[in-house]
This record gives sequence, structure tokens and C-alpha cells, in this order.
Amino acid sequence: MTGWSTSELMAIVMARAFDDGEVVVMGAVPALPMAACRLARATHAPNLEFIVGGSGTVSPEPDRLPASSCGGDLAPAATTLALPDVVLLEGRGDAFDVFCAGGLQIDAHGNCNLIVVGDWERPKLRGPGTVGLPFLPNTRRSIIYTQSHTPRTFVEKVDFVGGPGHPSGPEQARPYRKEGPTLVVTPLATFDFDATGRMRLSTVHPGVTVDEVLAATGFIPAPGPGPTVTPEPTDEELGTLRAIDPDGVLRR
Amino acid sequence: MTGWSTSELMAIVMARAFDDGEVVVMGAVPALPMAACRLARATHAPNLEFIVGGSGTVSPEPDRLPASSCGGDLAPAATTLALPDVVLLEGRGDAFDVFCAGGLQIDAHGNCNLIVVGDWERPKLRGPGTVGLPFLPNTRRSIIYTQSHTPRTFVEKVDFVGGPGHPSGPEQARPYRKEGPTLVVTPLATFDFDATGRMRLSTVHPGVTVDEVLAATGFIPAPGPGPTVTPEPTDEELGTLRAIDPDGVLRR
Amino acid sequence: MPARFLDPEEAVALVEPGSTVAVGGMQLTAAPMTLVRGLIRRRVRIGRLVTSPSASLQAELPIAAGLVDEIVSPYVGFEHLGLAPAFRRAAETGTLRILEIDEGSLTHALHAGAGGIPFVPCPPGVDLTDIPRVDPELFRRVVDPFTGSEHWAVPAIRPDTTLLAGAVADERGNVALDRFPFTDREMALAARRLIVEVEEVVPAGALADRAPGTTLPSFLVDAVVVAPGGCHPTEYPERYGRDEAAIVDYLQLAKDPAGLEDRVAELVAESEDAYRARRGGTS
Amino acid sequence: MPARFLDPEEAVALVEPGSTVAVGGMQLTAAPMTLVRGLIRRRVRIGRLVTSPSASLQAELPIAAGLVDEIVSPYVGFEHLGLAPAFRRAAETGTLRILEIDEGSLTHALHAGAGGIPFVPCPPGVDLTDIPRVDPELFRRVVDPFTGSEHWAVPAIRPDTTLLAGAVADERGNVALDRFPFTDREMALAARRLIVEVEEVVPAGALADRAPGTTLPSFLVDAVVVAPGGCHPTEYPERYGRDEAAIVDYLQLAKDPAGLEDRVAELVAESEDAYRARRGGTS
Repeated sequence: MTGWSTSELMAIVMARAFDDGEVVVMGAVPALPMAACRLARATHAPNLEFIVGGSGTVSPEPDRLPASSCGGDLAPAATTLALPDVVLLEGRGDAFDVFCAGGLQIDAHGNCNLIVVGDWERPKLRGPGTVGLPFLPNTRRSIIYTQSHTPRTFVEKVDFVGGPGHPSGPEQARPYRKEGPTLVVTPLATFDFDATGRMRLSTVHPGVTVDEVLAATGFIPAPGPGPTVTPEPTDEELGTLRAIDPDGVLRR
Repeated sequence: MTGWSTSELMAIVMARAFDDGEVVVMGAVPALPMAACRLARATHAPNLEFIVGGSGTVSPEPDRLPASSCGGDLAPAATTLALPDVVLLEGRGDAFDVFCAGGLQIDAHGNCNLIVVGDWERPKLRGPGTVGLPFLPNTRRSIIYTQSHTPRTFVEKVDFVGGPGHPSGPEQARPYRKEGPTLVVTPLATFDFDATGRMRLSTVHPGVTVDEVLAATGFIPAPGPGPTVTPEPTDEELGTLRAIDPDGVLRR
Repeated sequence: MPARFLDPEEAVALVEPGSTVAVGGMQLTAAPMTLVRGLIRRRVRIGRLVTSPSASLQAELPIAAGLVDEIVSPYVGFEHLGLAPAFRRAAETGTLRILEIDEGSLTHALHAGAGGIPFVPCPPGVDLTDIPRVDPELFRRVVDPFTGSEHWAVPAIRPDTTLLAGAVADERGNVALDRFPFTDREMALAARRLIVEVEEVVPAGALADRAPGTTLPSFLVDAVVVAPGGCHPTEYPERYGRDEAAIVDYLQLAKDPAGLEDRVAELVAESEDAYRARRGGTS
Repeated sequence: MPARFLDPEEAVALVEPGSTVAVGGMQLTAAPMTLVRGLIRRRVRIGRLVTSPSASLQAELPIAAGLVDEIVSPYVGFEHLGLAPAFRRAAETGTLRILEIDEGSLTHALHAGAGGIPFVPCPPGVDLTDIPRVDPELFRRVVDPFTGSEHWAVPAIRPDTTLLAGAVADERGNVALDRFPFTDREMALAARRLIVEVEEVVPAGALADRAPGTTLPSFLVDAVVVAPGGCHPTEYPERYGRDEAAIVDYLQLAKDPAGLEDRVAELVAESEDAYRARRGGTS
């Protein structure tokens, strides 16, 4: 099967990264991570469960991929948590395995920033706010994804830490920090992190060059074994994904 | 109408003490205060609402008076709060008007004790525990009722304060203390409180003498204008009450 | 007491100018827009606006109208449709004071407000962010008396008035949301005054089949406003979808401050009845 | 992961001896008696027993069996049927350590446990009682960093295992209580391990019509035990009433310590299947 879109590839890459039995949480604009979770459930991870943002729905399977994390099209789900209960469990720290998050800025250590570009007191760009991203380090691990891979998005250090990534410096000793971000998925490439918690280029998507990725990245990734080429979607993956996304939300 | 029981009289006396529009909370063994609330709603206080203990049901109208505060016979009610929400509102302090409470011991200042007779470390009698009684002073006012009026129940000072009554001494300055207990209803009499927060005999029930009440009371009540005789149930009150209690739970 | 059934104008007149107002609904769902439009028409100044963990138009419009002094919100935006133009502009030009907060701290602060709990220590997470640093009003350090460890804490939040959108009220003013609850219950329980717009009124007793814990008893509800379709252009689950064209139209127009001013003037000039008639038969 | 469906014996084998066990249900309703009887048959020592705001037999029986070291409970009793004889005797003879707590502090402590919140300052009320004075382990003073005022605080409670009774589980182990929730949700969310006995199993997807926030997803449920009628002699709303004769019989017998010992021995000797068969067709 050919003619996959970049978003479809991203969803497939994320799906591959989930393990069976994991519990995944996601926030606003859930189409991509939700497609990834459903694809994982339909392939190698039938016991994965996912919670869609403010709705609190657990592993809903609507006919179309939803645009919003709070819309009625997410109901009914097999079960639905009240949002305050999801918030409690995020604080408890041992209920959820993977937090899917993004940001206006993402830095070399996987910190996310949805609050502000520039100084907080005198913003160049005010973002919407940090929502639940402070819980990132309190979830077993996190996967970062973004549709925007530019030097303005991928920066050496975020202007404001709203979603903590890997510690750098003295913070590394923090006791409750868990695995932290393990994967970054963009329209150009995927990254993982080295032992010091710095991002390194893991794969470049088919048709993208390493130089293009580096030019789009506002910091120098740590050296690593890679990069290799992101494995193309298999026919099974793409067929299953398109059954989940019959409207082609991920092909727009 | 004649032949009313003491419990019926007590329910009627409590009903008269409720004002229209008040919100009443009650705990375990709710038959008496619930009958009182329903009688009040059926007569002078159609907008009174009451919450039955752990069930969280709001103003339920089951066919029979329930023995338990948590049984399925309390459902359905027009609305039902989750117990944790009732607990929150008890803490908030401005949502509920009247708390109906009792105790193994009740003292001259209206303190209630459901925890222990004797020393807490070496109990003579261990009671069940204090449940929600600490919220008594945080509700606008409280009504104390008991089926046991003896010198062991009505004591000068409770052995353990689990449900705070009126302050005595330096505590009187506490800022959030509200009206406190305003009425005590027993099988023999009713009491109110003087300006210092000490119980005084308000009415003796028909057929009971003042001496009998005083002999059954383990402290000397404060002097007051009373006592008068508790007004007998009217035909309307008793007829309405018996429609609420067709099984005669209050006549046993 | 049974809740009062009021017109939108009468209901918003209960809101004291300069007070703390909480608005329910989350993302593009169940924003109490009839009440919000009422506040704007009456030009009620909001001293502090508290939102759910993710607000859209219920925060954006009062800010666009210049009525908000301070905001306590973890998110103001339009999800897949983009950023919130008036909120952005107000933040970037310094005309809006932002009390930065995250979803967890906000939810716990409302819960504390509902329960007479003076403050809440924060769970792990926010301490690794820059949020407490920029918001010393809502974040202070506290020592756990049981372990000696230090934590950030947030104070209880008690809105003077909370505005919510529910599905139905019965004749006494008992309310059922009949949808994802978001943090709307916490906002209701924490409120000193609660005003709810509903899609529909049902007979007394008709909510008795709702599951325990999913309704709000009338004694918590100060006023009910009957406003079918009133969340427009946001959605009300199982009743109507969001009017995405209307939202996109707003976002386009609001890019230009002058256009935004015109839109607010239009809104103020138009009655809620006329608004409802103009946008047609969603309800 | 889907919850495991286990026999009562397998399920209670998950409980570590000496650990903290929370038991749901309130007063004479929805006590997880099949699981409690299982613990007693296996003679699992309970280091700390945490109950709902009002427990009856789910606390009384393990105490009668001599299995409880400490209890955190605002109430152990039998409502209109009287006091709890084994609890009384254990308290009066000093064989049970009681950590005194009230309904509010317990509810908030469980909520904190569910949320990774280290401790909670208490709302007004408990400070006017003698409770904190006799329970320095659960009550300590804390200063509000926002106002400087002093309050009692309680630490978060996280049960090692919570035992609940629900109405139904679907085939994956999603659970619906379908009744008054009491504090059972908080106990579930705060638990490190959750075991639920249910009256009935329904097909996957059958809980999808339950209202949001009224179900427990399977990933929170470690084990489900199918036990129709299993709350006997307490009631399960809309399924069966309480067996008041059986409770009164117990209370009579338990007045005599020797009688109580015999009753516990009987219980240990009898399998749950035999128990179910003997008490006849309540389910």
C-alpha cells in the first residue's frame, strides 16, 4: 500500500512504540495519538487502554477520529472516568504508563512548553497554557509528538518549562522522576534520548534527509547509533489505520 | 387523635423546629429525623430538603420509614449526592442549615460523644465512633435527639468531645462557630440553650413531671423561662406522620 | 429552596461586578455561552475569571470584550482550530493578568474550595516546572508535618459565582449535566452562587433515574436559565454539535483588533433571542 | 490489562499479611463479605484495617477473628441493631489499636491517597474535638502558607489492598457499582491493589450506557471475584435485602466471647460454596 501521509506514518510510528497492557493518556487534539492507540490495540497490543483528555473516556472507538478531546462523539466508551479522577490518578503516579504530549517548544532534554515564547512577563507569543503537562514526569514515560518541526519548535532550551522532560544538571537526582520522554515523533523524523537525557536522532522518515532534519532542529542532537530510516507502514498497519480513520483526518 | 407514641411526639417536635427552605443532614438510624423532615415538608416547610446519611439521597420519600441510612430502600430520590460531595459541603460550612445528631453522652453545653465512656485509653464503654459529628459546629445549627434520657446519657461534661456543642470558656471566641445546638429532644422533654450555651429545660412532654426529667438528667440545667408542657400532636400532624410511617416504626 | 427560573438578563444581574466568576464547560463542549453573552451585554466586569482545565470561547469572549482583570486558567484556546486571539493579544500586550496554573492544581484548588479545606499541597509534577516561580500568589511552599518534606501548595478557590451549562433541570431546579462532567461539579460545589443554563425543563421527579452523584440538588442552584441551544457555537453532547464554521469565522475576524471590537459591539447590540433566531434551528 | 477473574481463595491470596487493607460498603449495605470471609478462612493478618465512614460486619468479623492489629475507622456498629460486640470488646480490653478518625478527615485522606497529594489540611470542625489529641499519628498541625493560620492535617491514605463489592463486571473486568457510591470510589482510586467481588458478569461493552464517572475501568481492577449474593448478610441494593435475622443472630451470639470463637471456627471450617448453599437462595 502506498500513498501514506506524514500523519499516518507518525500515528504508525507511535503505535509501534506502545507495549501491550499499557495505559496511555492524551490531551487536546487527540486524533493522532488516539489513532495510534487504536492501531496498537488492533495489532500487537490488544490490552492497551487509553484515556482521551477531558472526556475521561477509556478506549473509545467512535466511527470517525474525533477533532476534540471533549466532544460527545467520544461517547459511549466501555467506561468513562470523571476528569477529576483522571487528575487524581495522574498525581498518584503509578496508574498510567504513557503520557502523549507536545508543545509550542520542545527542547533538547524533552521539556515541553505550551505557555509562552519569550519572557513570561513580556511574551513574544502567548500559548494556550500548560493544561496537564506538569504530570509528564509523574507518568511512567512520555511520548512527545508535534506537527511542527522547525528551529523555532525544536530549541536547545524551552523558554518556559511547563511539561518537564529529562533532568539536566543537579535536578537529575529527583527521586520520583520516572523514565521521562522515550520517543519524539515529528513529520520529519523520530528521536530518542541518550543516557544523559539529551535527544538524539533515531530515524529519518522515508524521503527526508538527515541534513533536512538537522536544519529544522534548533539544537545539535546528541550522537547516537542512528539514524536509520523510519520503517515504512506495512499494508496491515495502513489498512487497519484507514479503517480507524475512514474520513482521512490523518491524510489532510 | 390520641394514642401517640413518644417517638411520634419527638418526630413532631423536631418537625416543628424546622424552617421552610432549610437543608437538613442526618446520619445513622434516620427514621426519626427523616420522619420529622417529611412531616415538616408536608406541613409548614414544603421547601425543606434533607440528606439521608451515607446514601446521599436528597429528600427521598420511600413508602416506609427506613431503618438504615445507606439502604437501597432510600432510592430513588429526586437527586442523590455522592457521599464525598456531602462531606465536602459539610466542610464548606454554608451549604447546610441543620445537622441532626445524638450521642452515647450529651453534655450540658450540647457536646456529643459517640466514641467512648470513660477514658479513651481504657474505655468503660467503647462506642461506634464519631462519624460526621465533628462537622456539627460547621453547620448553621444543630438539633440533638436521643431515645435515651438517663443520668448516664445527660452528663455535665462528655468524656470525649466528638461532636462539638456550645463553647464554654475561652473557646467561645472561635471565629467559625455558628449557632450551635438550638434544640434537644428526648423521650421526656425538650431543651434549649441560654446565652452562655448551657442547656435549659424548655418543655416536658405530656404526662412527664419536671422532677422526673431532672432526676433523669445528670446535670443541673440552667434556669430559664420554662418549662412548659410540650404541645400535644395535632390531628393533622399525627395523621400526616402516620401516612409517612404506615408500618408504625415510630410506634414500636 | 427551589432554584429560581430567570431570564439570562436577570440571572447575570446576580453577578457582582469585580467578583470571581468561574465558567464551566471544557474545550469546545458545554460552554455556558448564553450566560457569558449575558455578562458581556451587561458589561459586567470580572475581577477574576476561573475556567475549567481547558476553556475556549467562555474565556475568550469576555476577554475580547475587555471585561476580565485576571484569569486563572490552565488553557485558553480552540483545540484543533488554533490559539485564542483575544487572550493572546491581552497576554502579549499586558492588559490581562494571568495567574498561571495547571490542570491538577486547579482541580484540587476547586475541590478544596468545595470542602472548606484551606489549601492543598500539590502532587508531584508541578514542582519541576516554572509555573510556581511566575505565580507566587497561587503557589507557596509548605512542609509536610508527617514527613518533613517540602511541597508547593495552592489555596482553595471559591468562585463568587459559577456559570455552568446543564442538559436538564426539573421544575424545582435540580440539574443533570448528562454528559462528561469535566470539573463542572467541583466548580458547582465550590461556588458561593451557582447559575446554570439548561437545554430543557422536565417535570419534578424526572431526574430520579439518574445515577447517584450525577445530579446537582436544587438547594445548590441559585438560578436556572432555560436556553435551548444556548451553548452555541460550542456543542452540547447528544443535543447538538459545535458550529465549527461560526468558531472559525470568529477566529478569522478576531485576528484584527478592530474587527474584534465590531464583533463585540454587534454582540452587545443583539438580544439573546435575536442571536438565537439568527443562528437558526439548532434547537 | 483486563482484570483477572479469580476464586475467592485465589483473590485473597493476593493480600500480603500485615498490610493495610481497606474494606468498602457502608453501614449494612454492600460490604464485600465474600472477600472478608476469604481473608478470615485464610487467617490473613491485617496490619491496618481502613473502613468506609461507617462499617459493620466487614470490620467486626475480622476483629472477631483476631486478625486486625490496627483500625482506621470513623464508625464500627450495626446502626439500629446496636453496637459491634467484637470491636467493643477488643477496644475495651486493649487488643485492638484504634486510630481515631472522623468521616471528613478519612474521606479527604483517601482522596489525597488517590491523587499523590501528600497530606490534607482539615476543614473546620475536627479542631474542636478531642480526636486529634488521641491520634497524633494521623493528626498533626500545619500552617497555611497563604494566611498563616494553623490547622490540623491528615496524611494521605493508600491502602495496599482495597476490597469492594460491585454489582457487575464486564468480561474485561470493568466494574459498575450501580448503587450509592459511599467512599468506595476513593478507596478504589487510592488502592495499590483492588479486588472487587461482583454479583454478575456481563458482556464486554455492556457498561457503556452507565453515566460517566460511575464505573471503574479494568486497568484499576486487579481481580474480580464473581459472588452472587456475596454481601450476605448485608444488602446489595436492587438485588437483595439485608438478612437482619442473621445479623441479629450474630450479635446475640457474639455477646459471649466463647460463642464468638465457635462462630469464627465454624466460618473458617466452612467453604464459601457451603456458606452460600446453607443460607439459601438469596441470589
